[in-house]
Order: sequence, then structure tokens, then C-alpha cells
Amino acid sequence: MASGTDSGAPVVRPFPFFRAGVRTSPDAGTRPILELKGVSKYFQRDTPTLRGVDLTVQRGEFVFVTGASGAGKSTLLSLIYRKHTVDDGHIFFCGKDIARLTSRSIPFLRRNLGVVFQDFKVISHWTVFENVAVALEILAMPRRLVRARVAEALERVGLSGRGGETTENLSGGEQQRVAVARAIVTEPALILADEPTGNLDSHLAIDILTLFEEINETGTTVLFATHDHSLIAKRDHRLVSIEDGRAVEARRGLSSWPGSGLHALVG
Amino acid sequence: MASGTDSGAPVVRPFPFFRAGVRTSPDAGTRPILELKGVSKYFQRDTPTLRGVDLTVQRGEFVFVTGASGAGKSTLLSLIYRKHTVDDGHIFFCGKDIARLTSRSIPFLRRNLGVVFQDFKVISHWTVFENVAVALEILAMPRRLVRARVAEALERVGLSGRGGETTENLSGGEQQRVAVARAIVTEPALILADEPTGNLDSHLAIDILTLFEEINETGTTVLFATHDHSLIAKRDHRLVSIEDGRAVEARRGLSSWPGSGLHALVG
Amino acid sequence: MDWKSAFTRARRGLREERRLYLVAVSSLSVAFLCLAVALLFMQNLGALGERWGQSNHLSVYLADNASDTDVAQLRVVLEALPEVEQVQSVSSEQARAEFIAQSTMGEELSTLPADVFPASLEIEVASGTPVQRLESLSQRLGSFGSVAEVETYSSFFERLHSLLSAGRGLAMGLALLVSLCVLAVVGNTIRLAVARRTREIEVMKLCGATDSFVRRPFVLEGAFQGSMSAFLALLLLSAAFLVLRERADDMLTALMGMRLLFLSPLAMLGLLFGGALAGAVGSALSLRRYLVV
Amino acid sequence: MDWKSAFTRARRGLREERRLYLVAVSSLSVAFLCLAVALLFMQNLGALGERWGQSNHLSVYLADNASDTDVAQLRVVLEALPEVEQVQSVSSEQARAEFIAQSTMGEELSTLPADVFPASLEIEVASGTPVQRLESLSQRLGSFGSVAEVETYSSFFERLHSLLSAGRGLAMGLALLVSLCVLAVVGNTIRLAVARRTREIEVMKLCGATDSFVRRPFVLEGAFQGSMSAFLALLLLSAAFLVLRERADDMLTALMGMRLLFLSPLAMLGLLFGGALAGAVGSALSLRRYLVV
Ligand SMILES: Nc1ncnc2c1ncn2[C@@H]1O[C@H](COP(=O)(O)OP(=O)(O)OP(=O)(O)O)[C@@H](O)[C@H]1O
Ligand SMILES: Nc1ncnc2c1ncn2[C@@H]1O[C@H](COP(=O)(O)OP(=O)(O)OP(=O)(O)O)[C@@H](O)[C@H]1O
Ligand SMILES: [Mg+2]
Ligand SMILES: [Mg+2]
Repeated sequence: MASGTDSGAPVVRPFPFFRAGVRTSPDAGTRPILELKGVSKYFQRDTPTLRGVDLTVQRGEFVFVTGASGAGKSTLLSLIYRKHTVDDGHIFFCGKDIARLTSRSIPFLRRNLGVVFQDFKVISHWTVFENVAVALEILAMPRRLVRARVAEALERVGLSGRGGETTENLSGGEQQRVAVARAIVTEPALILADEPTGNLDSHLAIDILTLFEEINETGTTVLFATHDHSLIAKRDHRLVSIEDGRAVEARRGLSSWPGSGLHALVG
Repeated sequence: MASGTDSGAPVVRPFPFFRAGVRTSPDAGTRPILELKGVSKYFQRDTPTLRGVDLTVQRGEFVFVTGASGAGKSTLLSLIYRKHTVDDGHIFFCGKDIARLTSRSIPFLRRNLGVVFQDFKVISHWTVFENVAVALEILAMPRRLVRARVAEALERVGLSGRGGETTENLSGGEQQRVAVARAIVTEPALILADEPTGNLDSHLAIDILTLFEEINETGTTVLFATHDHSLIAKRDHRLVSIEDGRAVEARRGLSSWPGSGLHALVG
Repeated sequence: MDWKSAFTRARRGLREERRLYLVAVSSLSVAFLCLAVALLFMQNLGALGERWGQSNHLSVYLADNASDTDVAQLRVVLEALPEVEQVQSVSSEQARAEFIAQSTMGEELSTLPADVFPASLEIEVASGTPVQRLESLSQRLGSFGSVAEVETYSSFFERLHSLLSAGRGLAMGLALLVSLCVLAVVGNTIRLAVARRTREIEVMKLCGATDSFVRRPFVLEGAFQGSMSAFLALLLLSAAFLVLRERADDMLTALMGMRLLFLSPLAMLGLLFGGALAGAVGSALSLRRYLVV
Repeated sequence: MDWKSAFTRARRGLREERRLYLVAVSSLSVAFLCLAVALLFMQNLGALGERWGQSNHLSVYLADNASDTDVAQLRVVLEALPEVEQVQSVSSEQARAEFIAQSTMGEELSTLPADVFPASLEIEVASGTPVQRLESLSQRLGSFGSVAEVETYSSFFERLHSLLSAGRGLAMGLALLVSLCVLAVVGNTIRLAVARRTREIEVMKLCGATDSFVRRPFVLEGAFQGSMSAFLALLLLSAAFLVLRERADDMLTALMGMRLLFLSPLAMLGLLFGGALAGAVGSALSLRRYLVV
């Protein structure tokens, strides 16, 4: 991550947005990087997971996304990396409507994203190195460069020197950090981190949060989904909460924290 | 969990310890349920994960196990449910040395344990019901009883009425709660919970913690591995921290929290 | 133990992996089809050998000057022998007629005089008579004054026998080879099927399932697959057999001197049960390394 | 595009799933072996048909009263015909000697007088002469005074032909059936192999890999498997062929009138490339449904 060290100014991404030959709108540079307009997602006909989410994320923002378990945080992120398609509404990424992408263009969208999945999605029988390197191999990066950048990413997540180990044998938190390394190694324009600190102790969680903040300072936009309130409380970033399928701006201050209705369980 | 509601006294477990015909020592009732003596585990020859862990857990205790990422919490628990074997030392469960169990006896050990795995280990293409019911089917419990007990367990983790859904489609937190339901549904003598609240928001985390405490009150022993300090701080249970491969009693009070040495990363 | 639950789980497994098992059964059917065809070959070759190789026949050619009383006496002597089942006397005229009827050049030879063909006694020997016995018999017969020559057809039958036994050996080798292949394919297929369900096995074992609890549904599925495949192969083979019979029966009957036989019920039952057994065993064997959790 | 990386990944896949691919290749080899055997049958039947069915031969039996000049004149006429390749005259004596030599009952018939066998002209017709032409030729020859009868052997060759073409049809049908099976087995095996790696595919696609990036190593592995299997099958077949030749060549040569042929180099090459192609196509097809992530 050479670009991270030499300046705090927005960087130019090394690979084209979307498919080669497809131009983004001319005012892409000034428009928000991500715009959700009335986004709905119905997994079951009668109970929508998301209903009319409106959310605008500017270039270089750092946004916490929170909400109760099952609120729809992961679903929201999965709509952005086009694992699922919206049932209603539009998602604009750099001014392009993601819902209108052909299936041949989806890979070129995803190359601009770095995703940390909630269930890690690391390949257990690959080594740590291979798990991180795969993101670069997809970009057809030369072998030498891959080695250098993977080593750098592993160092940033505190796993330097462990590239040769089989991922299966790592602890839960170590596997999660491999997933983080894979997401940041390509220097994407937008990072979608789904609960990237769920298996980490509070010190390490703050380390990873700080890592994302450092990357954010180089111009990368970060969406950080978490329900760790102590982590959210420690930082002054924008906070979006998903409640009843809608995105609610919940600018910091846990006193104004919306109840999840799940207290009832405790009795 | 009928037994949980009618009394707080220690309950008699419905299935035999170890294999049929194998008797536990006569003083099993008074001895600690779990005793680790000088337990070591070497995954790599030169860097042991655990080196000489001594730990005694009395019947009916509730113990938090904590430690940095990669400290060896999951390894410790996996030694108890005999996924791995100790390289040195002894683990006594109800007075029987686990290391000496034949492979035919291991299933009978595991039937007395309820394990929540860090990576859930739910079968994604099974329904929620099937995932919980499998633990009872293994005990050859009649179908009708299985249905009743699974429904009860799902209700306790806040998933009542969702038994028919495919587990794959659940959110991360919901899957984790399925794993918790599977661990508690058999009413085991000892519960090993490895990070059972990592994917849950703080309210739900406390709900699940409270659930384990309720079960603990019926006489079940609980080992609760977590690095969520805010959760540990909220309760007054015994706290064991794993540091440099040894178990350290770190009776509450986060001020005395031992440093993990990973701060250096943040720089 | 708890077979009902195993059945339920096996049914669930078959339903969930419907596609997988469909393709597995289709590949296995091919293997079983090969095996069944080899068995069919063996069966028919065996029948052919029985029909052709066992007709222990002697021709005693009479001397031209043999009187009718000599011949009658010879007949009595022959019929008294324990090995001899039937004696039939063929005159010169009959021999000529028979030769002409059998020959493809019949018309050209119709001018042959009857006395070119010697009269003979055609002897049926009890089946199972050892060859040495036939040889000594023919030698003793040769010393009779009224006997010109004794033909045991031994060289002809020896050739036929060696041909048939070569064919049978070939078919047997094929059957053996194919059996091994069936076992390997069954094992492989089930190993692949099991490999997709390692997670299930792991979870069950970690929840305290015994090996036999885990193994049972897989063994049932394997047995089901094996017998289904064998059944399908038999179905295909009998369809092919009926078509072949319809279209080429005359030719084959003419060639072989008998109708084509289908597999015996015993062989069919053996295939079905062998399939089930191979499936069960293959499945149990292929599970072993996944049970170590 | 980026074939080097695809090769690297294919090699990694083959190494990781060594066991799996070993069993897959072994099952596939059996299928290819069946195909190769069917091809071998077809090849030999074809050669047999060429050898036997095409020997256009006419026998012109001469009348008993035909004079030598008549015969010489007939010869000249025959040799002038464009279809006729060779004319050979066989006297009564020669015919008798040949008949006796061929007959298994030779000794009994040694007393046959020579004049039982008519003298003949044996004519070799150019191969490829249509049957109608032969018929008209035989009719015209029949009108000669010195000719007693013309034998075209047409009924014999018709029977042989129908037998051979039935055999060839059977072998062809078998080859077709087996080809389909090979395709199915290849597809299934690779589908199973792919099913074990769904997670890898999912992760790569979620990281922005194009379908072709994901597909390429699998296609390479499939092609490798297919050609390896075909190669193994050919190796096995040639070993079996050599053994068979060693042990039963005389018998077979006697039966068939020619030596057994092995597959032509073209057929072998076709098998190898067909195997690779089938592997690649089967793999590409079976991947489709896993690429939707
Ligand atoms: N593919 C799917 N099919 C059906 N239902 C789905 C699917 N994916 C998610 N859901 C449902 O949508 C709801 C929201 O899921 P989501 O994963 O977005 O929650 P979340 O906010 O990420 O929760 P958590 O904090 O527990 O991870 C859940 O109730 C889940 O069951
Ligand atoms: N099967 C194994 N083979 C080799 N090394 C292993 C194996 N299992 C665990 N380890 C190593 O042992 C160390 C401790 O792992 P463990 O999973 O016990 O940590 P943990 O305390 O649970 O951490 P976390 O909080 O991240 O889950 C890790 O560094 C891990 O790489
Ligand atoms: Mg989620
Ligand atoms: Mg752990």
C-alpha cells in the first residue's frame, strides 16, 4: 500500500471502473460514490428485509452501519456488491446504476470493491498467502508485485510471516484478519466491511478499525457494518442504523441509541 | 428445558456419562467436573500454543475464558471435546482422563457436552430445525419429544417460528443463535461456548449471556470464551485469561487487564 | 440399533443429492451393463460348449465285405457296453443321401455312386465318458474283422473344445475385470458423494454421534445406488436382448445351433444383490477417512 | 488471455485433488476402454468385410463335351472383358484333388472318380464391379455351348455381407452408446470435482473474477483428465491386444482369414483428442451452474 504512505490526497485507482470501454458519467468525480434511492429487498413476499432505503455516501467518507441482528446490514452490503439484486429502487456506484449491470460487467464492479464477509469466506485448504493473493491474481498482476503487496497487507493486519500456514489452522480472529487483508490488498475505491472485528478482542478491533481509517485517509470510502457499540462509541464517524428496513442517520451518541425491541427476550 | 423452570437445584442428566457400562469414579459427584493439569499443546514443535495449563472448574461454575486473538482459547476448548489430544498433561472430566478415552468412547463424552463453535458449524443447506434436532436424533430421542425440545430451544434464542427456514438464508447473528440452540437443546452437563456472541449486537449478546446464566443456575457448568470486555465487565463471574500459553486467574476488574502486546500495531 | 432414523436420513440424503445420485447411478449402470453382457456371453458360451462339445459320438465304418450277421453281432456287443447309449446303423445309401443333403455342392455330387460311402454304425456314448475310455473302445473295435475304421472325431472336438474354452476364459477374464471396475467406480462415486457431505459428518461426530450412526445412512444409500444401477443395467440388457432376438434370431440360431439364452434368474438376482453389496461395502470403505473427527 | 495463471491454478487443482482425479481417471479409462474395444471391433469387421465380401469370384463350369479349342476361345473372350482380372482353368483332376484336400472326410472320398468333378474356369473380377454387371456377365456366359453352369456365389456373399453389416451395425451402435456414456461420465466426474470447489469459485467470483478466469483451469483439468484416461485406455488395450495375439493369433487367423488389426494411428489420435475435447466440454458445461454468484 505504497499510496497510503506517501500522501493523504485522494488516489487514482489502478484499474478501470466497470468494463473496459464503458465510460462513467462525466461528472463522476464530483458525484457521490454511492447513492441508494428507495432500495427495497423482499426475501419473503410479505416481510421485506429492506423497504425504501435512501443513503448517500460521499467519496472518502467513513460510515458505520449498525442495526440489530437480522436488521439487514449484510443484505444492504450484498446489494452493493451485486450478490443480490434490488427488488425496487436504484443503487448508483460512481453514477452507474448497479441494478442495470449485465452479468459480464459485474466482475468489473467487484474489482473496485474490497469486501470483508461476515463469514470470512476464506478457503480453508489454501495457505494464508494464497487466500490474499487470489484478489490480485484476478487482476492479472505480475507474480513479483503480488508477493510484495500480499506481504505488506499481511503485515498491516498483524499476520506478517504467517503467509505459508494453512488457513484452516488459524484461530477465528486470525482468519478474520486474513479476510481483511484480502479486502484491502487491491486498494479498492470502496471497502465494504461486514462485521470485520466480530472475532477480535477489543485491542485488535481498534487496531483493525484504525487500519481502515488509515486507508480511508488515502481517499478510500469505507462502509463498516458492526454492532460493537463500544467500537462505534470510540470514534466520531457518521453512523447509519438500519431499523425496520430503513436507513436512519443516528449521528453518534449512544444515548440516542434506538431500542432493538429484543430486550423483551431477557424478560 | 423443563428442568430449568421448576428448580434451581442441580439436575440429574438424562444420559450416562461415557460409554454404557463404564463407571465413573465413586467420588465423581464431589470432585470438580473439569480438571486440567499441566496441559500442553504443540501445533508447531518450537512454539507451543498451550504450555502447562492448570485449571480446575467446579460443578455448576460459570467461567469466562479470555485472551488475545490466537492465544489458544479455542484450542483449550477443543482439547476438552477431544477434537485435539493433549501433547502433555491430563484433562479429567468427572474424574475420567479424557486423553485415555478410546475412540469408541469419545461420542459418549461429547454427548455430555454442549459446544458452540466459533465458526458455528451449522449445515447451511439444512433447515434451522434440522440443525438443532440433529443433536437429539443422535441420542435416539423420539420424534415427538425432539420437536417439543427444539421448539423450546429456538424460542430461548429468539428464533421461535423460524425452524422451517434454510439456515443459509439466515443472518450471521441468527446462525450463531442456531448454534447456541443446538448446544443447549440436549441439556448437557458442561457447555463450552466459543465466542457465542461475536456476531450479536450488545443487547442480544447480553440476552444470550443471560440465557447461559439461567442454564448455569440449573447446575450446568459453563465455559464461556469471549474477548468482548464489555460483556465480561457486566458480570461478576470467574475470569480466566490465557496468556503465553498459560491460564491466569484474572478475577474481574478490567483495570488489571493484562496487555496483549498487540497495541504496537497501531503505532 | 436405530435403523428407522438411518432410513429417514438416507431418504433425506437421496432427495438432497438427487442430481448427484442420478449421475452416479447412470455411470454405474454402464459398468453393470458391461458386467451383465460378459455374464451373458459366458452363459451362452457355456451352453454352446455343452451342446457341441459333449456330443460323444463314434462312427464305426464297416468293411465292404462285412456280412449282415457280423454287423448284428457287433451291434449286440456294442449295446452291452455300459458306456454306449444308442447304436444306429447307417447303410451306404443312407450315408450318400445324407452327405448330398448336407453338402453345398449337392447337385454336382448327385452322380456319386452309393458304394463310395461305407455303411456305418453310429454310436452315442454316455456323456461324461472319459476320452481314454473312448480311445480304448475304438481300439478294441478296430480289431473286429467286420470293422474297417473307427472315427472318434477326437481331433475335431478337441479343436472345438479349445476354441470354446478360450472364449469362455476371455469372457471370464472380462467379467473379473469389469467386476473390479464396478467396485472401483462404486467406491469412487460414493467417495465423491461423501466428500460433499464432510461438513455434515463432522458436525454429527462433534455432537456425539457414533461412527455407526454416521455410517448407516450412507451405507443404505450406497446399497440403494448399487442395486438400482444393477436393476437399470438388467432392464437395458433385456431390452437390447429382445431387440436383438427380434432382428437377428434366425441368423444367430443358424450360427450357434441354438437359441440365444438370457441370464438365468440366479445370475440376475446375484447381480442385484452383488450391486447392493458392492454399494454398501464401497460406501462403508470410502467413509472411513471422514469419520476421524 | 492469462493462460499462464490458469495453468498454475490447474496444476494446483490437480495436485490438491490428486486422489479425486486419480479415481476419476480410473473410471473414465474403463469407459474409454469400452469405446476403444468397440472401435477395434469395427475396424476388424470392416477389414474382414473388405477381404471377404469383395472377392468377386466367378466359377464357369464347363460342359463335359467341351473341346479344348472351345475352352481356349472362351478364355480369350473372357480375358478381353474389362472387368475380368484373371482367368484360371481348373481341370477335373485338379478339382478333385482340391476337393479332397479341403474335405475333412478326405480319405473316405479318395475313391471318387475324377469325372465327378467338372472342369472349370475360375475368374477373378475387378473389385468394385457392381453386382448387376456380374449377373449379366454370368447370363451371357451361360449361353455359350461349352458352358454347363456359371456360379456367381452371390447367395453366399449376400449372406456373408448381411452378417458382416449386422456385426458392423452392432459395433457402431455400441460405439455410439459408449461415446454418450463417456460424455456423461466425464461431465459427472467433473461436476463432482467442481462441486467440491464451489467455495473457491464463489470466493473468486466475489473478488471480481470473470467467468472465463474461473472456468479456464477447470477446462484445462478436464481436458487433461480426458486425454489421460484415453491414453491409459489405449495402453491397456494394446497390452491386452499383444497378449491376445501371442496366445490366440493362429486360431483367430484361421477363423478370420487375416491377422487381427490394431487401431489405426488416426483412430488413436482421435481418441486422445476426443477425450481431451470431451473433458473440456464436459467440464465447461458442468461449471455453468456454479458460476452464478
Ligand atoms: N438469501 C436469503 N434468503 C432469504 N432470507 C434472507 C436471505 N438473506 C438474508 N435473509 C433474511 O434477511 C434478514 C436480514 O439478514 P442480514 O444478513 O442482512 O442481517 P444482518 O443485519 O446482517 O444481521 P447480523 O447482524 O445477524 O449479521 C434475516 O432475517 C435473514 O433471515
Ligand atoms: N490445527 C492446528 N494446526 C496448527 N496450528 C493451529 C491449529 N489450531 C490452532 N492453531 C494455532 O494455535 C493458535 C491458537 O489458536 P486458537 O484458535 O486456540 O486461538 P483463539 O484464542 O481461539 O483465538 P481467536 O480469539 O482468534 O479465536 C493460533 O495461532 C493458531 O494458528
Ligand atoms: Mg450480517
Ligand atoms: Mg478461537
